[in-house]
Order: sequence, then C-alpha cells, then structure tokens
Amino acid sequence: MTPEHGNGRTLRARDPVAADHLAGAPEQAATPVPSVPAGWDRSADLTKPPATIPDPAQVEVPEDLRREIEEHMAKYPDRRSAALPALAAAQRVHGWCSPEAIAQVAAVMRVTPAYLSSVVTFYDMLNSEPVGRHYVYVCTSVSCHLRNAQALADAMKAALEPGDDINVREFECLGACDMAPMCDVDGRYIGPVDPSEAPDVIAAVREGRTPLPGRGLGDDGFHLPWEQES
Amino acid sequence: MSYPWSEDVITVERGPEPGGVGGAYRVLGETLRGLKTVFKQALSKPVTIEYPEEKTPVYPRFRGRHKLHRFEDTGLEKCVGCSLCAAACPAGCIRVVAAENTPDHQVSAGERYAAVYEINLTRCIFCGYCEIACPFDAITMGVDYELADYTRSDLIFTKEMLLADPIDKTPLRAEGE
Amino acid sequence: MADQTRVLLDDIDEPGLHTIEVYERLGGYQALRKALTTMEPDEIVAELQASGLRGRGGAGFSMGQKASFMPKGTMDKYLCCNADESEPGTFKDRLLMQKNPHRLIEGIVIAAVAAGANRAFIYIRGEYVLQADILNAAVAEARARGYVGANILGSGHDVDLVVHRGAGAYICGEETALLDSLEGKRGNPRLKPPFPANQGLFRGPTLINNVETLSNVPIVIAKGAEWFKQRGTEKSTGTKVVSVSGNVQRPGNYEIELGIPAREIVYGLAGGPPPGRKVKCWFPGGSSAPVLLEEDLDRPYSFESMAEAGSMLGSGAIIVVDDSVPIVSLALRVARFYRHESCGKCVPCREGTNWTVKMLERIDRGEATPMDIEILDQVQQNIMGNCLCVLGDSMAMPVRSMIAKFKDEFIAHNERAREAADRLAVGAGLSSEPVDAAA
Amino acid sequence: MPKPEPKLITFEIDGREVQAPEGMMLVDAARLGDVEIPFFCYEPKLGAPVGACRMCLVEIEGMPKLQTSCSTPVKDGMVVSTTSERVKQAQNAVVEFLLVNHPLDCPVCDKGGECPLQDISYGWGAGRSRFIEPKRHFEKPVALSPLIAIDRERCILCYRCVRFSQEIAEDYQLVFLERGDHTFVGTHDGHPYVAPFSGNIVELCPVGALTSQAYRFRARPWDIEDAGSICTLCPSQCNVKYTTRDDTRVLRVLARDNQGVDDGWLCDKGRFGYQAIHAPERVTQPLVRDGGALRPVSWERALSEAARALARAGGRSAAIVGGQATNEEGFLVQHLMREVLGSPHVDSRPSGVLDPAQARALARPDLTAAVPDIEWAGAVLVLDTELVDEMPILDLRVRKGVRRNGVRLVVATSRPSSLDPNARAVVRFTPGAGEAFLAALGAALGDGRGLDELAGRAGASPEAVRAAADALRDAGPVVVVWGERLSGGERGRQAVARLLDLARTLELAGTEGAGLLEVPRGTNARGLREVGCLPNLAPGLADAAAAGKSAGEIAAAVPEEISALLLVHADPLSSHPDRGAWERALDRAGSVIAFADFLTPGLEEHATVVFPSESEAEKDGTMTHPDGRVQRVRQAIARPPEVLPNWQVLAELCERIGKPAGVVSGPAVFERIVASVPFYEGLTLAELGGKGVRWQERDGAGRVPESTLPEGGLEEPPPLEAADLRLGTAPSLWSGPVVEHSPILRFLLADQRVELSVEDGERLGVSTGDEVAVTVGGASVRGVARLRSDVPPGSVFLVEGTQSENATALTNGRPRAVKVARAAREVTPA
Repeated sequence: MTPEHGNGRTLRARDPVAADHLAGAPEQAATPVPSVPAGWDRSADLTKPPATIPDPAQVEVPEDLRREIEEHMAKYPDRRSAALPALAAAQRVHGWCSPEAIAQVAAVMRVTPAYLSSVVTFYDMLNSEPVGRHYVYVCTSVSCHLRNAQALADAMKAALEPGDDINVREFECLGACDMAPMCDVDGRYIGPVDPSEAPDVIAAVREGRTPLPGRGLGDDGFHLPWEQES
Repeated sequence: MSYPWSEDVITVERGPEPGGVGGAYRVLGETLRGLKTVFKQALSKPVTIEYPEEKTPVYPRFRGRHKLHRFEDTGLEKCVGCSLCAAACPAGCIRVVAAENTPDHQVSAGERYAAVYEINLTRCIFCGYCEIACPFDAITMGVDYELADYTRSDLIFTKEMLLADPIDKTPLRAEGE
Repeated sequence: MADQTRVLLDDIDEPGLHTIEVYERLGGYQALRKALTTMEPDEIVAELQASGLRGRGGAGFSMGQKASFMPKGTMDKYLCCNADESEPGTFKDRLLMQKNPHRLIEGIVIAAVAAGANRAFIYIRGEYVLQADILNAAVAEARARGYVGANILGSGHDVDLVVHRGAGAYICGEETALLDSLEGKRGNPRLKPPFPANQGLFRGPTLINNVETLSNVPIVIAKGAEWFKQRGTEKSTGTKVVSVSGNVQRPGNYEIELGIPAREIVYGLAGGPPPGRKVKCWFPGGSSAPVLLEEDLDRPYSFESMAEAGSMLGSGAIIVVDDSVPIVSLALRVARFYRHESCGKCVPCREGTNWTVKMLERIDRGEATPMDIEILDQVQQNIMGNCLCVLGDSMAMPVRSMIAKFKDEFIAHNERAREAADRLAVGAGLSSEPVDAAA
Repeated sequence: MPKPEPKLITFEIDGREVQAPEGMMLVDAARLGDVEIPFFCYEPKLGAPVGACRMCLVEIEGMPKLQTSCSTPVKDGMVVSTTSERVKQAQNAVVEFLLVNHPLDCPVCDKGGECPLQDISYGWGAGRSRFIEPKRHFEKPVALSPLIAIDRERCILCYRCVRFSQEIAEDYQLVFLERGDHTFVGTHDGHPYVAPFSGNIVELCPVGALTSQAYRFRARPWDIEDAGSICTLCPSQCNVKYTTRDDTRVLRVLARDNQGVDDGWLCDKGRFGYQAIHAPERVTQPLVRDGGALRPVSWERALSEAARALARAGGRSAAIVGGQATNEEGFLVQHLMREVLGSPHVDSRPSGVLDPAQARALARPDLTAAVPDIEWAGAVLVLDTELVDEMPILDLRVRKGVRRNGVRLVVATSRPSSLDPNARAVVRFTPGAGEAFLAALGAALGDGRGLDELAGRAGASPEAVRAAADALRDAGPVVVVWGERLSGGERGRQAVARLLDLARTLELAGTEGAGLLEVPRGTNARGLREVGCLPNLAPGLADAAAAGKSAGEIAAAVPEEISALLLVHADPLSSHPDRGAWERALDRAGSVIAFADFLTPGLEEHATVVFPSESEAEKDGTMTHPDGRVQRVRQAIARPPEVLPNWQVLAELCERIGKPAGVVSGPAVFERIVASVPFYEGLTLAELGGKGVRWQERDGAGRVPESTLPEGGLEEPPPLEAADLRLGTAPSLWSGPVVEHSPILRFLLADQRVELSVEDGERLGVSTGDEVAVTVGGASVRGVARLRSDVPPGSVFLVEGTQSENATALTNGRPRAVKVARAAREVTPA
C-alpha cells in the first residue's frame, strides 16, 4: 500500500483513491513522478507567530541596504514598485533572499514578508533557497538547444567541485541566441562557449578571474567568430 | 458530439396476430402446459422446513443483514466514513459520524474513518442502495436474515456488530439450484 | 548575398555611440528638439500614425494609433518601454540598448510627450546587466543635458525616466504582466479590458512600446513619415531588425526592409544551415510562432505574408532548425520553456502546458499511443483562445504546427523509443518476455 | 463618493431577452434570465474579477474570441450564447484541465456534497478525463494555521483565498508562491496564517483545499441543517448560519450575507467561538453557594433563594446588565428592578453616566449613520476605538470604503491603529484626552484659534490635527465611528458634548449618508439603552421616574446602600474599570445573583446563586445593532436539559417576589418592549425577519424624544497633568470566556502585554520580551513588554479583559499616570 515514489517520497496509504490508482497501474510505476516544489508538502510551523509587517524597532537593517531601498522607493509613485530592486539589493547583501533578508526589506518597505516571498518565488533571478554567490546561467532554450547547449550545461555542472560558491543552472532564453551556446556569468554574457571550455570558466569564477577574457559581450573588440572585425 | 437516434431504436419482434385457427391451437397448447404443472405439483410431496433446526438456504444475491469489511492484508476498515450510504438510504436508517485518523490511531485507509456507524435494522428496507453508493465496497448486503429481537434498540446495529461475522452461518444455495 | 538596409543600425558600429557626445555628434537629439520645440503633441501622434510604424514587440499594432488611444486630461499618465526581451530567438533590443541607448531615450521622451505622459519607465529584463548599466549611464547623461527631467529644452514638458530591472520572468514581456511587475508584484497578466491605455500602471493611462518601436520614433520625427513609409511594404512600413539564430552559419541581427523574401535573410544574410544540412523548419517570429517549412522561405518576410502562411512575424526572430534535429525534442524544448514560464494564473495555460510536456515526454520515451498524438493536438486546441493572455497560445501554436507538419515523425519517434526501451528492459532482465522473443 | 444608481438595459442570452442593470457583470446578469454560467474565481465581494479560472467563457456576438463573463459588463443589445458548440468545448476543456491534478477523493473530502467543482464537473464537464499520467500526490492535509488545514492537491488556484487576504482583510499574509504549475498557496517561510478574519477563506474555497480544523469530518452536507441567527459576541452582530447536527450540536458557523450589517464576512471569534457552547466547563444547572462553594441544586431551590434575597433587599438591590443580554432580558431586568423591587439602580454601561439629554441626541435618527454609509461616505473619522478588536467587521467595511470608493479615512486614537496605513490623516492623542482632541479638531475646522493650545492639551501634534481637519472638510458626508471609551470616565459628558458639537460643525444631521456610529463595549449596548437599562433612562429613552446609580456608584454603595447584586451576563471584575472597588463590593454584598454560562473567577468567588444561561445558539430574542437595526437572535439547537430561558427565570423571579410580570413567552416580552418604546412602534418579529429592520427607517422613528444639539457653552478641556507615562487600555478581540473555552481558539488567548514606545523603553531600560510591572496607586499589573515604533512616547498600553493581570485593576475612568519598571526590580508604588 505504500509504493515508493521516484523522488524518494513515500506515498502514504492515507488516500485510498491514490493508492489504488497506483497499485492498479503497475505499468505506470516506471513513469517518473511529477516534480514538485518543496513548499507543497510543508505544513505551517504552528509555533511561529504570524508574519505581519515587521516593526522597524524589531528589525536591524544594514545602513547601506536601508539607504538603497529607500532610494529605490523614492523613484516610484507607489513604494511597492521598489520590491524587485530592493530584493535584488538584499540578495546581494545576503547571498539569497533568506527570511532574514526578506524581513529587512519588509521592515523598510512597510509590506508583509509574505508579499515579498511571493515575489521572490515568482522570479527566476531571486533565490528563495541558499545558493552560491556567483552564478553561471547556461541558456538551454530553443536557439541554444539547437546548438548543443545541453552539453555545455552538463559540462558546467560536471566542472563544479564541492565547496564551490557557484550557482550553475540551466536558464531559459537569455536573449543572446547569436552567441549560442552561451552562458551568463555574474551578469557577463560569454559565448559561444565550447563544452570543453567549461572547466576553465568554472575555475575562473572560483578564482575570481574574468572567464574567457575578450569573449564577453561588453568586452572591447568583442565580435562573433563569423563577424569581420570592424 | 450528438448521438445518432438510430442507435437507440430497438426492433421488437412481435408474435403472429391473435385469432384464426393458429390462435386456437396456441391457446390449447398453453392451457395443456399449465395443466401439466398443476398436476405435477398436486402429486409431489409437500415441502416443510424444520426452522429453526433447519434453515432455508438463500441465494448468494439475497439481501440480508449488512456487513462492513476490512482490508484483508492490513486489517484496516474499508469504510472511510463518507456517509454516502446514509445519503442514499431511502429509509434514513444509517447514521455515520466520522473522525480523523491519526498516525497512532489508524482505523481506516483514508484520512477519515467512521467513528460511529449505525444501521437501524428495524427501519431498513434492504434495498441495497447503501451497497451501491459505497465508493470503497466497505458495506455489502450479507445473507443473514435472522433479525428478530426483544427490544427495538437492540436492532440498531453498531459498527462493531456490523464488522463482526454472524455466529450462525446462513446456508447458501448455488445459483440455479 | 543580400544587403541590409541600415536605418536603425546605421551607426551601430561607431565606437562610443553609447555616449552622449558621439550620439549628439551624429545628429542625436535633433528629433527631440524638433518635436518639442516645433510640434504639438497631437502633431507628433499624427506623424507617427502617418508613418505606419507598427509595434516591433510581437503584436504588430500601429504605434501611432496606440498613442492616440491615450485619454486627454490631467491625470497621471505613464509610458513604459518594454525592454523585457525574452522570446527565444529574439536579441535585437539587446543590441539597440547596448549600442545606441540614447536613440531609445530620445524616442521615449518624444513618445511620452506625444502621449502626455510625464513619467516613463524602461522595464529591462534582469539578465541584461550590461545593458541596464549602459542605459542608466545614458539616462544620467541625458538628464544632465536636460533631455530628461523637468522642462525639457525649455518646452515646459516634464518627462522623468527610470530604468527598472526585472528579475527573470518571460511573462513580464506581456504588457499587463509587465505593469504588475513594475508595480512590484508578481508578473501576472491582467484581464483586458481595461486596456493599459485606459488603466495601466498605477491605474493611470499607460502607453507601452517595445525598444525597437521607440528607437524608430526619432527617425520618423527627424526624417518624416513620408520618408519612413518608402521603406518596407504598404502595410509593414520601415525597416525591421531581424534576429536570426539556430542552425545557421552566421547568427546575428540583420536590418532589412520588410517584404524581402525570407530566403534572402536565412541564406543570404545568415549564411544558411551548416554545410550538408537542409532547413527542416523555421520559426519566423520567435519560438511562439507556428513553424514553417523549407518551401515557405520563398515568401516575402512581412506581417501579412507570414500570417497568410499560418504563422506570424511576431518579434521578427527567425530560428532555423536543420534536419539533424528530432522534431520531438524541439517540441519538448518549446513546451518546457512555456511550462517553466507560465505564470500559473489561468487554468488552460497552467495545466495545459504541464500536460503537454508530460505527453511529449511520454512520446519521447516511447510510451505513447497514436491516440495520444491526437489528444496532444486536441489539448493544444483547448488551450488556444481560452487563456487569459497569449502565453498559452504561444506554446499551443508552434506545438500544434509541428504535430500537423511532422505527425509521422512523432509516431516514428515513439515507435523507435519504445523498441529501444524494450531492448533495454530485456537486457536488464526486467521484462517478462523471453529474451529470444525480443531478439 | 455617492452610491451609483444603475439604469436598466436589455440584452439577449441564449435566445431570451433579459433586463439587467447596466454595467452588471454578465455572469450575474445571466442569472436574471435563469441562465447559469459556471465559475470558480469570480466573487464580487473580493473586488475586481481576475478571470483566472476561465470557466465562465461565453460567446458574444461581434467578438472574435470567447469572453470571460465574470469580467464583461452587460451592454444594451448584447447577444450572448452560453450553449454554443464553441462554448461547450471550452467548458469541457477547462473542467478537464482543472481535473488534471485534482484528486478524486470526494468521499473523504469535507467539501463533497457542497462542492462547486463537483457540481460544475457534473454540469459542464465532459464526464471523463484523458489525463493518464500520475497525478500529484502529497502529504495531506497540512496545517495552514491552528484553525485551517490546507490540502494543496485539491487546490485549483482560483485566487479567492489570496485575494481575501490581500484585498479584503488586507493582512497580506496568504500569497501564491512559485509560479506556473508549481504555484501554491502559502505564507512566508512557513509562518501560520493567523489573522482576525482568516476563517473566511474556508468558506470562500470552491474546493476542499481549505478546511476548518474544527469542522473537519464532523458531518457531511446531508447530515446537517442550517439555522439562521446573529452572532452575539460583539456589537457587530454579524448575521450567521449555525450548522447543526441532530438538533443538539453546533458544528460550524457560516456567514449569512447581510449588506446592512456584515457584508458577508465573519471574524474568527464569531466563526470558531461556537465551541464554547459545548464546553464541559459551561454552567448547565443552577448553582447555589452552600458551605462556601457553589453546588448544583434544583431549580426550585435556586429560584426561591434568589427570590428571597432580592425581596429582602428590595430597593437596596441593583442590577448590572452585560452586553450579551437581549432586549427581552434587559427589559425584564429593569422591570424587575424598577417595578417589582422598587430599585432604580440598573446599569448596562461599564463606566460613567450617560446624560439623558445626550442619550436622546445620540439616538436621533438623522444623526445615526448606518453601517453601509461607511462604505460610501466622503470621509470616515475613526475616533478612540480600535475597530479590529472592538467591532471587527467594521474594520473590513472601512477598508472596503477606502480601497474601493476612495473614502478619506482619518484615524484619531491613542493607541496605534491597524487602520493607520489606510488613513489620509492620523492623529495620536494622549490616552483619555479625546475631549481635548475634539476641541482641537473643532478649532481646526473653525477659525483655527487656540488650536496649538488645545492640541497641546490633547497631547497631539497640531499639524496632525490640521491634516485631519483638512481631510474632513468638504469631503462630502462624514461618518464618525466613535468608541464608547470616549464617553466613559469623569469627563465623559463633556466629551460627548464635544462630539455632538463636531456633528453640528460637520452638519451630520442634515446630510444623507452622514452620521455618528457608536462602537459600544457591549454587544447589545444600544438595545439595552433603549429598553431602559440605564440608571436614569426608562424604556424608550424617557426620563426614569427616579434616577439610579451608575455601575461605578453601585460598586461604591455596597454594602451601605446596596445589599443585593443581580449580574446578568456580567462579571464586573473582568469587564468594569476599577477592579479594586468591585472586589470590595462583591465581597461585601449580601447576595450576588448571576446569570452566566461560565463561572468567571469573580462569580466563582462571590456569586451566591448562579442561573445557567442559554448560549447564543439556544436563545430566542432580539438585539439592536449600534446603527439601530433590530435583529432577531434565533434558537438553533435544543437547550441542555437543565437550562431554562433567561426571560422565563426573570419572569419567575418577578412572580415569586409577588408582582408577576405577566409574560408567557419570549415574543410576549418583545410585544411589551414594542409597547413601551415609542420608536419601536408597530415592530413585529415577522417584520424583523432574517435581516432585521433599522427602526430609523420606519414611521415610528419620529417618536424619539425631542432633543437638540448643544450650541456653545462648551467647557474648556482640562490641561494635561504632568506625567511620565500615561496609561491607555483597550480590549482585545481575543479575550473573554468564549476564547477561553473554545479549544481551537485558546491559542489566541490574549496575554497581558505592555506596549511602549521605543524611546520610553530605552529610557527605562526595558526591551521587548522583558517582564515588566505597570504600577499606579497601590495596584500593579504585570505583562510582557513590547516596544513598538509607532507608539508615541509618553503612552503605555495594556489589554483589558485578560484572564489574569487584567488592566482594569489600574483604571478608574480617569487618565492616569503610571510607572513602568522591569518586574525584577519592581519599585514600590509611590
């Protein structure tokens, strides 16, 4: 009555319909179980207080961060517009949008943490879980896919070593299909990148060097291999 | 997705029109067939069953006292207390009060179980709707028909009584016997 | 080899074009001066309408007409520049913002004055870090020179310009989702009506245009509608920057006059597929456009002609797929993209993209039946036209066109995958079938 | 913003011509033509439609695409089809999509049988699904809060709950997380969704995803019955439906939409407080003090002891009526006191005396605002009350008015209010200085002379007062929502005079949609006042034959002038100020006879006879809403066997003392009330019906005794006495016996907390979480300190009505200077 799911989750026999459904369909046991985000199964922690707008008196915010958020808030007719830049700033300070980071932004912006949580989880570039401080986004979307981006993504992941403070992830279209296959290293677009260059890229990020100098989009004299140098 | 009417038309085969010589023959034939049955029964031995020493066997599809079931492997009750039997019951003789299973008190396989399950057999009309309504085959109509008692309240069967097997087994008749 | 018609990209290779000195030296901000000092806002709108300039973001709606929908009155009005270029295959705005930010700023200020908006925002996708930095620097320069801010060039018009960075969500390119995102919310599309021109950003009337559209504005104003109309076709006027990518030898941005044959772009400008490969199919307008076949390359590349072929010009992004690519993997790639990017607000898109991916995965693994391909097609039909915004359709249209045009390949792929899986299972001793039966 | 008046248009739907108000959403207008369009996410109460579920697609002639009928307003001449092939296919498609990941566990689902998804799948679905992949399965259900369980498998992401949290309650705690098919409803970082109105999302959920922890699996829709009544836990008097089973148990409380009262929402106290009805601690039989302890006795003994004690005391008896008493009970209590025992001492207000002339002025029909007026007013002034604690449903109304109709909100309170973020102007004044604030506001609205001086006396900033005046001036109709606290205490009369003066300045009396709306302390405070439960007012707000003592005076007069106390739904120890005086009074009173459903510590210790009282679900009677709406409280379940109706017990006491009241039923008492209160003239229970009737809107309204608004002659408010910290107290929604005795609500039970400004906290060396003592005179109350950045320096706030450390120990109806110190080094009281 408790078939193991592919992702290690045990289906409890509490739901007879579900259990019968799976038990009666052995041919489907081979199909992968739908991927599920972590929060789905999570119960609220009833020992916590409700997350209301934090009282500024109770939350300490780094002065630089507070100033930056307030500057962003001043730019818009509605202070809530500053949510994205403010969260991005907090993410720079904390490495990810941790509950603490969200509480600080919420205290400055006078919104509830849940408001920000919902924004954070919506956008790909805001991290709701701790990840490396450096990021390498490998575009695997349609155009790059056609130029073997998957191999590059796999090579990047393979080049990672334990302890690396790098967030390597496959990303949907980065808007640089002419450079395919390409990747975005901390905001710098490089491409085309051959999978064999992946270890070099990762090593450069690890050591704080500029990966593949001269081949970044904004680099001086950057041009694609098939373009004539102007 | 309209449904063609032609699929619903059933051709009825009719016998010949009554009257005439053929009709008279048919009437005579049927009458003789009837008389044959009459004479056969008139000459057979009377049937007497010495109840309660001897019990009338019933057909397997006989609708007698209800039974609640458990899963054979886990022993958990099949009933999840959904109350659909109570909703289906035309006599209104079923009462279900559900409760929630907890990890240390797992009674049924679902999230909920029937904390109270009562059938007032004085009211039951043995229509079998409860059986049809049950989504988990948790309740079925048994074959026991010995349902007499001295007080009415004793005929309100509780869950424990319905889950238990009857003391005396009612003899079954094979289909077609 | 065909030539480009460089209007928008004329000075693109000029070193230092992103600085205001170089831009002004090449005649920059003259259109702004002309518009603000010699024209009334209504005249600017009329000029834009006369030019026939169509939106370059995907929908191809007349820009001047859109601006004319803006209500008159003293309420707060806004202009948004949609720089959330995320459609797979599109990378033209990136180039325009990076190389020539001032022309965009000039266009925004002119359009804002025309629409009566005194606050403008550039919503740039979060991944464009370099471009956002360049834009911010350019805005600061323009502000210092008095092209942005209060009382521009002494005309009495105020336009405040803020560069707002997104954070990675394709859906924010949808105009109403962009508004929600700019308001600091999740980027969920809104119901229309009310249209942004009536109630958009912060509930005020809002004009939303793409980077390329707005970059064209100074050209229209400087050279006049008549000049502009001479380029392109009657209904698709002006030039268009086309992003060509995928299996071609020279991917890149090419500026063309609308109406030239697509083959000239794909083979002439972009060099065609790699040697020895043939074009299997191509997306004429980003990944959300239904695919076309090799023979459609002879059609003129314009809004009308692509629509006639059953597809669309969209953002003008051509993705070429050569014959080495299995169509199922392409369909799956497209479907996965849209599943990942669906905002989840409306049911057909949320569940439909999810279901489509699952069915395609099943075909890819060889677990489907021919009926499943039928169902896959019907699911796409059920998505189309029933969603809140066009994202659902954006997946349904290409996937459906692939099913229609490559149905046999879908079936064959499934068959092959099943046989491969069976062999694997037998090899691992998982199948109940005797080994020799499979062999 | 004035309420718009829609005009009728004609449109065609499925071949029939239908008339509907212009601008009505198609989905609603279709219903006028008996055409049902299915939907999930549409709920007009939640604001603008979102069009997320796509279930309500229809075909409109002239539109190329199918349109969502929830967001399409009807226009004249529109031709709509809801049954065309295209529409049917879209409906089938949406149902199929919805069921892609919705589990088919209807038999175990609480919603089964009353589930819109079930109904719509049957009605508009294709009947089968082609989705054969495994559905999502999760641990279920998981807790969203101690009150609500969430089953995310079943969720169809219809946006209702999150819209409620974001746009109605505006607590913004419940949100969507992640996106696409990973979207789920959740809170920040696993915090529970605990908010005063969270329970409404259970009722809004169109599937079984959100279920009430208290109702889970208790019954199925065919096991239960609905019984309409009103909630009697606070003055909001929300209309409710009790879900009952077997006529003996209340299983659930649902909202019963009444635009004039509650707008279809309920607070969590009203929704989950029903558990107290079945609490084992409830008093369900008569008790008499015997040998020092209360013991259960027969009715005969309890009645005869009570009757004997009251008869002995005669004119030396006094009655305190709690706000939960119905009009019938209140009427009989004052009858018992005045006519049977010859004692004028009856009071239903906890503090202060209401001047008869002022009471009549406040009751003027043209001066009373109705609840919906808040929504459509030009400006609303919330004065000295925290609505979310004292009349929660009004909090939602104010928010709705501000959000939807742009009502200008002015908040003038001592304690920071939850409505502050919505307000156009916020004024903080020193606790107890409401009178001075009103004087300052009057000055600001007038020529501004003396404003600075008066604002100083109120401890408020003159700029804030000026901003408040600007927001109120020329705003259109103004509704003043004022707390009874303003009229309490020593200078209550002067404060009310100022309030009436403000009403005159703002011309509330002559303006349609403007007026005063009192937020009283007791549920039925208005009704009790109108049936004569005030020391100087007889039924109908007539002058009483003899002026009696007010509650505070009664306490002071024991035992010299008063020897017997009748407490009807009241325990002065927890609800009345000056706890010390009441402790002495109850201690020394010869007999204390109480009607109660729970033995509060005060009753436990001091009552001599306790009559078990009916719970709100067992009661029949009427109550009067603070805006004058007379509503019926109706019996939903059978009383426990040993409980008698209170009116019957009171009538029996009258009879035993020798002067029968001459009533034989509850409705007969109501008839007596109607006969004695001129402005209730002609009211019948049938007319009240399910939604009640505002007496101001009936012909009898003209029969309110004459009154005029005072002009001039206002006293100057006293200057602020120098003090370090001044004490403000406020009740909490989460205090009182109902919260204490409902197991599911107990986690919310208010503890004593001491709210201080950050500055004062730093000065006193107190930080959040410290145990501190607040001391005044000889009394002290301990609580946990909480430093808040929005508390103005110089004020300290405590909760009234907590189980222990009740703030009433420190209050005596006068603003008081207090000392605050860490409890560890408690200073000796000065």
